[in-house]
Amino acid sequence: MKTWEYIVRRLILLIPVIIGVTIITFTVSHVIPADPARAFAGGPKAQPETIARIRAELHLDKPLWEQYFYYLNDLIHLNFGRSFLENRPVTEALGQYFPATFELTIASMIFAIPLGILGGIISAIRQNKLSDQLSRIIAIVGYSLPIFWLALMLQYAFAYTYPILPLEGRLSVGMTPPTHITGFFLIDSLVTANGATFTSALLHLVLPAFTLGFSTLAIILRMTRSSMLEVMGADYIRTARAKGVSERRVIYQHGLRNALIPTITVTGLQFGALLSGAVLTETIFNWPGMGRFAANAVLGLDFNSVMGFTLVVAIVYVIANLIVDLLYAAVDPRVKLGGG
Amino acid sequence: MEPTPSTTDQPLLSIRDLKTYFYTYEGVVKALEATSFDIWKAETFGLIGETGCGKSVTALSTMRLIPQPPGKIMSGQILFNGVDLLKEPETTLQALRGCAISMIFQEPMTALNPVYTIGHQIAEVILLHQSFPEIPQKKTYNPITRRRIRRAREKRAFEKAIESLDMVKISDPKKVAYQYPHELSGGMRQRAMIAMMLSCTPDLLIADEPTTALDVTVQAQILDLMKDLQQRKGTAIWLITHNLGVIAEMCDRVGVMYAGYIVEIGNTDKIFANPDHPYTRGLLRSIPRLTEDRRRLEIIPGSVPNLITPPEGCRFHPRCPYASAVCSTTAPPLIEVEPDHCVACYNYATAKFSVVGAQEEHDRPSA
Amino acid sequence: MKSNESRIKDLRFTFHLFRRSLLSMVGLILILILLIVALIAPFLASEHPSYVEVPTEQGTTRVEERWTIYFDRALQPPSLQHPFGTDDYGRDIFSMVVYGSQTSLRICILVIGISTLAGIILGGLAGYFGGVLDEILMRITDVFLAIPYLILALAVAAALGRSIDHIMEAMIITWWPSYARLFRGQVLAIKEQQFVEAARSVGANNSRILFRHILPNSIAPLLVEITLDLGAVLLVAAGLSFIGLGASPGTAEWGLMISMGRTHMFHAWWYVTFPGLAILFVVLGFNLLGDGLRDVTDPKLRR
Amino acid sequence: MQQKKACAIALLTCAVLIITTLSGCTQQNTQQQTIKNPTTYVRYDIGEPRTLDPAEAYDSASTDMVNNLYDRLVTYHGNDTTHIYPSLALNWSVASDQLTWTFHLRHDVLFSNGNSMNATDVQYSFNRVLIVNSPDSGVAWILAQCMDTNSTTIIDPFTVQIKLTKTYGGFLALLAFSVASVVDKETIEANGGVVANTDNEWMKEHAAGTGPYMLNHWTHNSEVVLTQNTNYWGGWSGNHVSTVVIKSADEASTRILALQNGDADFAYIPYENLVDIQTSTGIRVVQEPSYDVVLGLFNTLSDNAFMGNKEVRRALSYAFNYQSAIDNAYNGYLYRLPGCIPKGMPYYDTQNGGTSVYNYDLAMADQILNASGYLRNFEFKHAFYRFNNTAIRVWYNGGNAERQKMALSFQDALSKLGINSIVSTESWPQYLNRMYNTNEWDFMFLGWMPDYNDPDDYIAPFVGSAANGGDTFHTGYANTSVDTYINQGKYTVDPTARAAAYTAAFNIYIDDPSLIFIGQNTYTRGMRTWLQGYAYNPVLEYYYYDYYKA
Repeated sequence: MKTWEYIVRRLILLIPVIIGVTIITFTVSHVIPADPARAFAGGPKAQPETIARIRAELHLDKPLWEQYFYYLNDLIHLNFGRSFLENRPVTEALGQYFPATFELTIASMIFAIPLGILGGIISAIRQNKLSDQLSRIIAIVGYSLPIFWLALMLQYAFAYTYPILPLEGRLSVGMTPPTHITGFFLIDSLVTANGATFTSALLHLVLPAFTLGFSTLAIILRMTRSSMLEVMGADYIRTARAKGVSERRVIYQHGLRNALIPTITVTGLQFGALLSGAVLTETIFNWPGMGRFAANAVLGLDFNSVMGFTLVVAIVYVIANLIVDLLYAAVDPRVKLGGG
Repeated sequence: MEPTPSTTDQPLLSIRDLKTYFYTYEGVVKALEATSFDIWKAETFGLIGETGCGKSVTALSTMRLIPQPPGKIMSGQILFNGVDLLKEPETTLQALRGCAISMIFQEPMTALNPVYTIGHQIAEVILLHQSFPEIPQKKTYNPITRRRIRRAREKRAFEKAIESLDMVKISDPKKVAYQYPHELSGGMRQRAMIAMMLSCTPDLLIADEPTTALDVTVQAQILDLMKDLQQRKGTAIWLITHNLGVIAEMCDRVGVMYAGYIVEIGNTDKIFANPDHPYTRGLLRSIPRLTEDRRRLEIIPGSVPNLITPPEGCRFHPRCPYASAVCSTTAPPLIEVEPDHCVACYNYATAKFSVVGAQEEHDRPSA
Repeated sequence: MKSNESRIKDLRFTFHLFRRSLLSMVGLILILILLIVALIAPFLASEHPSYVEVPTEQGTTRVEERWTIYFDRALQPPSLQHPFGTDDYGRDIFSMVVYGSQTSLRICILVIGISTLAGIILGGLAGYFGGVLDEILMRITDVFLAIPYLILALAVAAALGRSIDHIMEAMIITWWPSYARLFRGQVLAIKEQQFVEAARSVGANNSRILFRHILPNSIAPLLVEITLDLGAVLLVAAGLSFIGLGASPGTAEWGLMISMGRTHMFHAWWYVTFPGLAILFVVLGFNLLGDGLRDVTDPKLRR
Repeated sequence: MQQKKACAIALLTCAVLIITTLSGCTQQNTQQQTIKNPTTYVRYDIGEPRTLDPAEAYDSASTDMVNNLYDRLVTYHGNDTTHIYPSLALNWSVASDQLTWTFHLRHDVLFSNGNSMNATDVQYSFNRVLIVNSPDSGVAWILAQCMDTNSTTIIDPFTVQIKLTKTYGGFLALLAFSVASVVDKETIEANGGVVANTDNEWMKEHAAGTGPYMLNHWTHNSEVVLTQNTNYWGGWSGNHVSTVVIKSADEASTRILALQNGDADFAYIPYENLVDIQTSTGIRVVQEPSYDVVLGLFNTLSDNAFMGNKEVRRALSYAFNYQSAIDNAYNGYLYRLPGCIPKGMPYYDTQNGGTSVYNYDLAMADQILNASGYLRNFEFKHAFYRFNNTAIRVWYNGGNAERQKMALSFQDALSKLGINSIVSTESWPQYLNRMYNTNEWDFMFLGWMPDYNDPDDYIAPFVGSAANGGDTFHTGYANTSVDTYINQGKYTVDPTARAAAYTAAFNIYIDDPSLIFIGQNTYTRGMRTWLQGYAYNPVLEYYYYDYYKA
């Protein structure tokens, strides 16, 4: 079956899942015993008639199931409703915050994946050597660390005690963000050839990306190690050696390619962990992304935003896993797309 | 590297007192104690014995492919064309493997790398061990030129790979070359394997139970294939199997192995004609013959000893009906009983003498 | 099904493998420490909460802890009588960390216990009987698994309102699908094996097959998963309380303590440091233990 | 064994890391004293504006923006809140009827977009506020209480006349409030115009004012940047900051650090964090009394019937530890508040001469409760509780550190009184919902800030009954005699009579309380000493035009 056919089929299969997600988010956000209308209307000093009107506008006077269909209908028109915390459409807010989060996530992956794989290989081929034990310990500590605590400690160490890195934010104070092309400050500032902005953005990325990526690194390292160990025991590795292939080539050509297969799957799953981690990381590093937005929304019971965020995350996550499956098929000829 | 030309009086491969241990958590497995034998140019040598008696270990030791840890070659010599492989650096062995000495394995299913095409895997050997005079070999650091040369060599290697596939009588080798292992049948894979390992015309081909995993008809084909390749290329074949039939039809000489020892070695016909070691005899009896009518097959009483705590002296003595005091104290040396036929047993003579008795005993109707 | 003595031999071997790995032992020790601390908290801590009975929204009552406030000794650095220092309410952080272990343990055990149970029952039925039931369950789990743990828990907990019980409910809702999946897979795999066929052929009824044959043989992977998840649960719970959804203010909960200490980080480092270390070590313990178990139950390693 | 070695090394590195990290806690990092970005004023604050539209702005973050982007007819200067000075209006006069006001406008005023400002814009601005009647904030009521769409008439291009619907003493004060800002008719007509009862989306995010600054960009939840309005009628000679950056950083630690390393010139620092900056060089702590009062609310309609009993409320008023709240929750940055009217406003002394009636006195509380028959008659774990162990539900809104402290110490005190209590917190919307739409609360905390400078903005909403347009906090309080005195005070003009009325109201109220008056916030901020021209004005909070760095 052709790749694009497969993709289309997968995307179609997504629809029920997404609908399910909307049902969850909707129910979740409508059992809240809060009065969004009054919150919209500005709290204690709000005028009753204003509140009534807003309640009508938000269909809060309708039965729940009816509200759900209003909600679905809005979604179809890509309208996630209005965020009262930010007093603007959720879509707009998410649109603004998505690139920031995406930049952060990608950055942390870029740092975590290669290091993780490399570490995995090294500790696999030097099994039970000192370096192996060390990287194993790093790995296990890595995915046992409470990410928010790690963030605080890093701030304490590198932004307060030894202030070598910025404490928070995406750019240093007063620096105007580069003209919006991709929303990735790094890329935009490069494209617009703005060195200062680039360095600032890069420096601001270091701590959050590290915090976010650390656990991912740990898990990938662990996965690569174990699968590498397994692969290096396989018959075809012996064959390769019998062919007179150099050890180096045996590891990187014959071993790694096979060992990567499970790693890829894990990476896909990790994407979800990264998105979750973003909520905590962004809150602490005051990173203007979806995660911080979501945290504020949850605390402020801005349920349109919460729903919007959850939905976006779900979609991104599911698509990430689709991509992983494609990669999977690309790496392993035995995998046939659509074969279940 | 081209194999060094050998004189006729010098064996191609000569293994001397090879001692290989495995350090497992249960204890030290003394897989090989003092294994010695020779293989001569262009001959077919068969190594036979029950599973777990150390056949494969010997082969892997020869290739220096014993996984270590847990394995370790303790002592001994492996002289290949007079060169002691155990003393050579890894690089030399890499040059030898797949070129002068190749090995094909028991499991064609898992022995090929699932993520590369057959052609690619064969081409790899060729690229490693062959030079391409037709391609200009100028030393340049211009990445583009280098790349172009590499591409050319790869292309050529792939063609050669297809040729060697053709050589092992694979119909439509082009197609197969572009296929992945999982798309081929067991027999086809084994052919591909052989093609891979013979593509550099090695002096010695170690075939570790090449046919056990295949069904009978395919077995025959593979064996024939190996035979005529040997005739065409003059490769010495070291055939490891527990199948006496295969030995009988393939091998010029045969070594019988028991619990890490060569217990009997020599010309195949001679050994099959009059086996001297009780164990060999047991083995030979345990195959059905159509010529004589037997009510039931011989079986050797007892089972292969645990190699962590092997019996003292002759490792066969606990199972041996003729064991004498000496057997349980010191391991018997190989004694030449006739030209090109040695046996490691103290009382092979008595054993031989009492065969008939044993025979009758067995054949007496039990009623 | 394995014969009994072979089972025992197997177990001994397993234990041997386990003992051989130092890291696993460290994990075991850490968890034992946690258990002991939680058990003897009253003797370990220098200060103790008082307990009062308070009504809940559901009309029932629950017992809440109360810590006496001493503003006169707020934010004191670590000293002999306050090994971990005091917080901005003058409460002894050491005692709170010690008592916090009880809370953490409670969260882990309840969440994992209930979601595992749900997972086993639902997954077991789905896997065993298959058909429509299976389809439905799998679609439902699909939906749940399409949302990362913390985020779903975040949304649910937010809706339920701030309280430990609520985040536990939220996490149960989040966690059961993965267990349902896991156990279903197990059942599907095992139910095809000979001994099950055999049992069926001798006329064992479904429940017997499920609980006497399938369950015991799928316990190993389940156990590994559980141990590893105990750590994950603790992390998510702490994360939620850190964001401000977890324990009600004034209770000793590690995540909450960190988030309360955060505003004082620069002039009272001990406030955030020690609860954090507590979390780290406990999760580390669970993970090391889990890894150890995984390794020893992994057939590949047993060769 | 390798593993042991590895573990050892790992532990060692951890130890080293922790030690090096923590060792930093002793050393105070001293910052360089060179002025960072000298022409830019940077403030780190919590939250962000909801809108830039004068007709909608009500929260302080928004009004702050409006005050600097737009001008009003009249304004305050420096920290003087008692006098009102001309701004867009050169001068004004009021007719004898106290209803008709005439304003003469400046001729030289341009909007940031170059259009010139005249009477049409003024009329348009006021009417716009009344018509839009912002659904989002409901701020329009401030003008609506004495103006309607016919009030404003244009005499000539630079003269406007405003005819009030009823006399109102605080009219000028009210014109100085951000809602009365003058906007550019053309611009608004070009961008959505005026729609009844609907906020103008464009105006939320954009601005075209006559004020000293204009909007450069606004990145939500991150920063608002203003740059100087070159058309400003005040001109740019002299010292003024040319750029204004308002960063939203919800974490106190962030703001502190920004202040310490000079990234911020001005930052909101909560009380408990002032210790972090007091020692730091180059930083000044700003402390001023504010009109921002902190209250505790009793729900007289609570489904716990005993809350309806004034004796219980009196007892509880004695059970609140005011001093501890001031010292520990607010680190002393709180003035004790005797009644509704904050210190600094007229008629403050009518409240028991400005000294509080209630103080922390458990014995008294105990006595009152026993006297009114609420005895400790329930035992749980060897402790005895009143009200059959019914718990008093104390609520505060999440993330409010001071209120958390007060709530928890109140709980402490209550338990000493043998009263069981639950302290809970929830997000602002839930909190409001609980207050307005349920009776599932007994005690809550709330703050109140002035809209404009008159005591009437406090008393009526606080202690007036719902029937009398009061009871803003839904305490369900209704005391007719209090109401009558409040109204007396509101409509009499003679100060002494007014004072008498307020005194009477207070004396009745204080024996039947529905609120506990905790205190009056001290306005505390952190500020770099290099920031000049700053003056605290409780009404007009910031006026950047006066700022410069040196």
